[in-house]
Amino acid sequence: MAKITVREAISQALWEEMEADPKVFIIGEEVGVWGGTYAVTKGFYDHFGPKRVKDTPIAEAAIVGGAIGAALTGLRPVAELMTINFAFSAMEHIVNEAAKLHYMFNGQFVLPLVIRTVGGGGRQLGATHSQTPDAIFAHFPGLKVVAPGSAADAKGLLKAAIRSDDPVMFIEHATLYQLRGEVPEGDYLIPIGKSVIQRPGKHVTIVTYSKMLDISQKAADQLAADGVEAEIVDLRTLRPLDMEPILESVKKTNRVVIVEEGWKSFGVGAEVASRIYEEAFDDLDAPIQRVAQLEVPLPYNQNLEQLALPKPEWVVRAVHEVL
Amino acid sequence: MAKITVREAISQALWEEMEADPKVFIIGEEVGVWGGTYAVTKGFYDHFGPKRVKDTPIAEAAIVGGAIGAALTGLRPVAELMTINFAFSAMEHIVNEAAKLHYMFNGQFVLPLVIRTVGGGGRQLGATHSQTPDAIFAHFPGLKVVAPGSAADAKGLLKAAIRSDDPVMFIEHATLYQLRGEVPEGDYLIPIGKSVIQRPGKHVTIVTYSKMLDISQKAADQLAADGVEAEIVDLRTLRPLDMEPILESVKKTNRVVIVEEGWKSFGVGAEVASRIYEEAFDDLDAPIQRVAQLEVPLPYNQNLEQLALPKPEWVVRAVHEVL
Amino acid sequence: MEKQDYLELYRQMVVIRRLEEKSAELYQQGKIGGFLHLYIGQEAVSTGLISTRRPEDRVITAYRDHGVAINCGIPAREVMAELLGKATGVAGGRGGSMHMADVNRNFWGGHAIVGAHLPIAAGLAIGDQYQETGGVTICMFGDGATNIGYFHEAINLSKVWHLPVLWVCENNLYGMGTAVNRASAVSSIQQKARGFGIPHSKVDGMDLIKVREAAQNAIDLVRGGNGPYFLEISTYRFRGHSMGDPERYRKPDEVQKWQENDPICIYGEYLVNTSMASRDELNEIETQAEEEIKEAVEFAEQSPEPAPDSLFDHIYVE
Amino acid sequence: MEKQDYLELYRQMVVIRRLEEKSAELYQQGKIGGFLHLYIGQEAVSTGLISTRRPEDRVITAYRDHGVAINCGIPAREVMAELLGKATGVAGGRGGSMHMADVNRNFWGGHAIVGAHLPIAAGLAIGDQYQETGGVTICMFGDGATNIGYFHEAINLSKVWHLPVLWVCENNLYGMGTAVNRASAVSSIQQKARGFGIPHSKVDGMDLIKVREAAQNAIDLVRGGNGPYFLEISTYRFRGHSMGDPERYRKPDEVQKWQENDPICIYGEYLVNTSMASRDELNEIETQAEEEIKEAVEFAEQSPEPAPDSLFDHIYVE
Ligand SMILES: Cc1ncc(C[n+]2csc(CCOP(=O)(O)OP(=O)(O)O)c2C)c(N)n1
Ligand SMILES: Cc1ncc(C[n+]2csc(CCOP(=O)(O)OP(=O)(O)O)c2C)c(N)n1
Ligand SMILES: [Mg+2]
Ligand SMILES: [Mg+2]
Repeated sequence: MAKITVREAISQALWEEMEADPKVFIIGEEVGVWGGTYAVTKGFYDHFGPKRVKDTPIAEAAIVGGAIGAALTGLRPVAELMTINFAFSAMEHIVNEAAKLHYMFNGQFVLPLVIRTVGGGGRQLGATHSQTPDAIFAHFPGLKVVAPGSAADAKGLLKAAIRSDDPVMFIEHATLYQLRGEVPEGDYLIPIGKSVIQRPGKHVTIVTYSKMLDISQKAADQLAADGVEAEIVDLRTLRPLDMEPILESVKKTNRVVIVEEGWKSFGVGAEVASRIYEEAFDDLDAPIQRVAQLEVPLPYNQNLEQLALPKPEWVVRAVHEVL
Repeated sequence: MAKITVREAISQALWEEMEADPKVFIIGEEVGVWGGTYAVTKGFYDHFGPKRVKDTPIAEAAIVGGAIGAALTGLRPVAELMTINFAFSAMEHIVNEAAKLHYMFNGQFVLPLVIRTVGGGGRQLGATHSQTPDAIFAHFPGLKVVAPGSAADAKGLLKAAIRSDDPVMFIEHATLYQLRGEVPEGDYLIPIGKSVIQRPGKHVTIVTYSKMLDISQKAADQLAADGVEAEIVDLRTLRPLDMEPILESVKKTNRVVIVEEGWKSFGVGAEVASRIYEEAFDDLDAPIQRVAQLEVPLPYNQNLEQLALPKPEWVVRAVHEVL
Repeated sequence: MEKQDYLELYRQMVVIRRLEEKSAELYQQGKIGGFLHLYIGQEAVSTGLISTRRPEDRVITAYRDHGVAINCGIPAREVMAELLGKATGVAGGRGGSMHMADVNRNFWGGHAIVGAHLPIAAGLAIGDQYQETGGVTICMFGDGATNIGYFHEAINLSKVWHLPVLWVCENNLYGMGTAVNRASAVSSIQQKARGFGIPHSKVDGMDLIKVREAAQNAIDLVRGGNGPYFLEISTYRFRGHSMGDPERYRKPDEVQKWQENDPICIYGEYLVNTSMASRDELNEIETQAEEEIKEAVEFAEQSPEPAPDSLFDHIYVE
Repeated sequence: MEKQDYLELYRQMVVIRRLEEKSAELYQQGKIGGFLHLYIGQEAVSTGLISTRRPEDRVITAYRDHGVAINCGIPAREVMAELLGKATGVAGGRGGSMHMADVNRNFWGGHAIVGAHLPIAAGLAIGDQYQETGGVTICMFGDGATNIGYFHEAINLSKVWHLPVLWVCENNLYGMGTAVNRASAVSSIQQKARGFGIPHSKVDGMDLIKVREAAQNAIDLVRGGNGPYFLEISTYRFRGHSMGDPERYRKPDEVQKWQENDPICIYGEYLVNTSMASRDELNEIETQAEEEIKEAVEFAEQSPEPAPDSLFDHIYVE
């Protein structure tokens, strides 16, 4: 199997789906002539042309609203929001339109829509540009929220998202694009809404997703050196949330650490922890630890920013806390 | 003490603060000539005039953005978003501007700003107009989020919010406006960031806020008839979240039910539960139960809508679950 | 148009009027819940406008949508059943007054967030352009909606991409209690189109014939591949913004003056004066409309509530 | 203006240019992180514009803000220290390139979300109007920013409320890689003001003298109580949008043509031709500027990092 980057995996998924289905098109800022701010759609404009790779004005509500309308006509738009920080500017259309139209109109409106976007801190972009607010989107029924942590998942999940008839928010991570992994060629799909064990272990369960999968792997390597075998469950989809692999793992390990990049308060870990307690209270030998971003708007200064972001050492420490 | 409605309490707080400080003004849709969509600002326009009671165009980003700018110049705007469902249209300015400017500019920018808004379901307004998405705002450091459940708290907290130099999102509940309660006259302030025991009890702790305080009181009445004494803790402020009264209560009752009106997933209860587990794991004799809205966009049909909304019986059932 | 087509438009206006009057009653009785925005006074706007559309043309509007629903061909009974929240309603009782739609009749709602449907309308037009259907999207919105950012983003996109959309602003002089000049930089809403270099015009919305003419010109231009067009239609709502409007913002005089300009009377006069119809024929239509609404109410009242276990249907397709 | 004032403006332009060139270098060396948007080529715009402001006039702009910061009187060393993320930076190292501000100099940032600062600018003007300070808010933004809804809402509000704002669009022909005509309904951005009934004009942004004149006229009008004014200033950025721009969207020819039109040279020529300055004087200024930037870098490099325990400062006032 080829070892390619997450960027290449996403690019591949998009390319293949566009080749396979003329109803699929891309709409967003700088997706065309520029080749994508993160070079994900490099070469697409030349190959597919301006009809299918649509450069938009800077108008996030029009990007998502326009994609919704196009989806209603039977097309399968892949809208790109340059970063998730700009998703606030399309909030109404994401959570109050895309998430609701199918239900509110009694199933008449079908929205085969993907909103691709990218989040994450750690690049000194300052408070307005460094967020990982994935949890707030996962709060809304009607929306599916996917956030892959590996190249293979990125490809398989994006293909599934594009073929899904539901609106999917597909959250990438800016510092993951260079990460490499083995990715099956051709038609490779991963079902949305399935968590998975990415690394088997027996002493502690680490639940995580997106960039923090990598951080957790590094932590697990360190722990392994000390004889602690961590099992890592990757959520992959935040909504709907699949608890099964987590609960099975907890049955075995009786100890849990949840790792997310966003702020802890009202974050992803809160929901996952609550469900574990609800569904496996008696399996737990220690309170679950949440590892997350410190509760500050991320500053520009590199040292300060890094102080606030979860790192493998924090995960290791949290694991020792629950052991 | 006078028994007045929540509407009157809010109105009183606003009126008194405007009388006391010429820097306080109101800005929003239909706050003036109309008298406030929910009649909260009835009479204000005639008394304070158009300079201090500003009717705006339908432009939520301009309302919040404009209020931010005015606050930066030293004024103390009270911006009104007609309902919290329209806050999505001002999302950027609430969570990415108001919440960040003080920090990002190293304390230079001070935003003495209140964003008053109102949420809640149960009035057959359909999916786009019936939400209680309080949790998503509480995710952002830099913002304070207040949501009173009684007339006295509404007055005391709103006065505190207006005098605060931090941006405060003040979330009212549409079906609470008619609720009556004793409210101290004149200068009555309640500090932001303090949870409080609203009803003492010893068998179970019910943690709740806003409209669900009323629902929880009704449940507690029913429970009392069965000899179960529920202690009710009212969060009042979602950010910063004050755990102290909760933890003390749990020490005593060892059992917790959390009641919120919004969707359960990634909601308020998840955070509160997680913190209780983290800080009082050994005090708990049973897994915490979360009572919340069923995970559907609220439908117009009254029966269906009511099926999805938390009611006293659900709270009673949840309490029996943890006993 | 033939004579019966002219009469059909009269019928539609009268059906809307009776439907709205009845809705107000049922709302007072507590049989309709939520917000109810009546179209009374504005009937000539959507009736004239939508009479020019072809089946492939999409229609999308705001929450003041009952009239538009009727004009799009949705039976009054399905509208009424929706208002009563019944399973037989056009949205199965889930949408209510503000959220009516019927995809089979190319009516895309009924949208309750002011201005938010404009980008969606642009998207519908993207779909038509992409798939070369030849269809035009007719997007209706109020004067108040032209002040929100969504308006700007959608109109701009439509021009840049040369989308087949007919933008129709129903200027009824108020957005809730705020008069146009208190909320909008320009009182002549069509002037906004100039900032986008989009052709525009304005027409008297109390006169169906004038509306039809202006709409026909506009839609022909759009269909002809000239990109978007902006049509302002001046009108007035005879009732409050929604039920329970204190109406402190306008004088009874003003309302009365407009009510004397009733679009149904004006069109009725026109039909009689041009000998298109006799008074008797019009009376007959009115009697039938009354009957239709009575029947619609019966149908709606006798219709079943949505099944409780349908609550979780249609959150997702998969 | 006296002779030394003219020279001072030359000095500001040169300082900006050297600052930007140095920043690019430091970015390549990894000493500056995040996004870095250079102002090279556009110096005459903010220099001319801000030269017309009084101390009570507020300035607010987007993320391409280093030049504006200099023109507002922030010492180059504080700008440079901010770029290096140091405690001595104008925002204590927390804001970085995109988020500079100095309240004491009435400079309100440095805002990185496109268009989002326009409603805030309207709000600053609300503050001035309310408190009758007599101040004008100068709000700068790019051509690309005029397509987002925030632009529309802010401009509309400013007109309805007659706010003392000078809206200044720096039309550098591209928003990132998207040419104006591919993103905006109208290529002449000032035309957008017509949709709001706001007076407007356009001026060549490569010529400081012309910019100053147009800005002075505009700001006088606003200060005179005539409500908002819209000024379009045409300009060009000589470098990429930010560091790491692949620049596939414009031809080297085009860039070169504009570079031959260097605003610093043009202004220098003007000073010499009008005998306002000698070549030697200009050279002297350039040498000083170089010195100033060198010093600024030293200052910045020797400045301390923000203390780790300051991480939690200023999240809230209370
Ligand atoms: C974004 C948003 N803000 C506020 C509202 C509340 N609201 C509903 S209708 C309305 C007035 C709209 O006026 P206009 O567009 O002129 O339409 P009309 O009611 O006159 O038909 C307002 C403010 C809303 N639904 N959505
Ligand atoms: C809401 C939002 N969308 C997208 C971006 C990404 N972005 C940053 S600058 C920019 C281009 C802005 O162009 P223009 O307004 O012309 O300013 P210029 O860079 O030319 O000075 C874009 C798209 C952003 N910062 N904010
Ligand atoms: Mg109106
Ligand atoms: Mg530009």
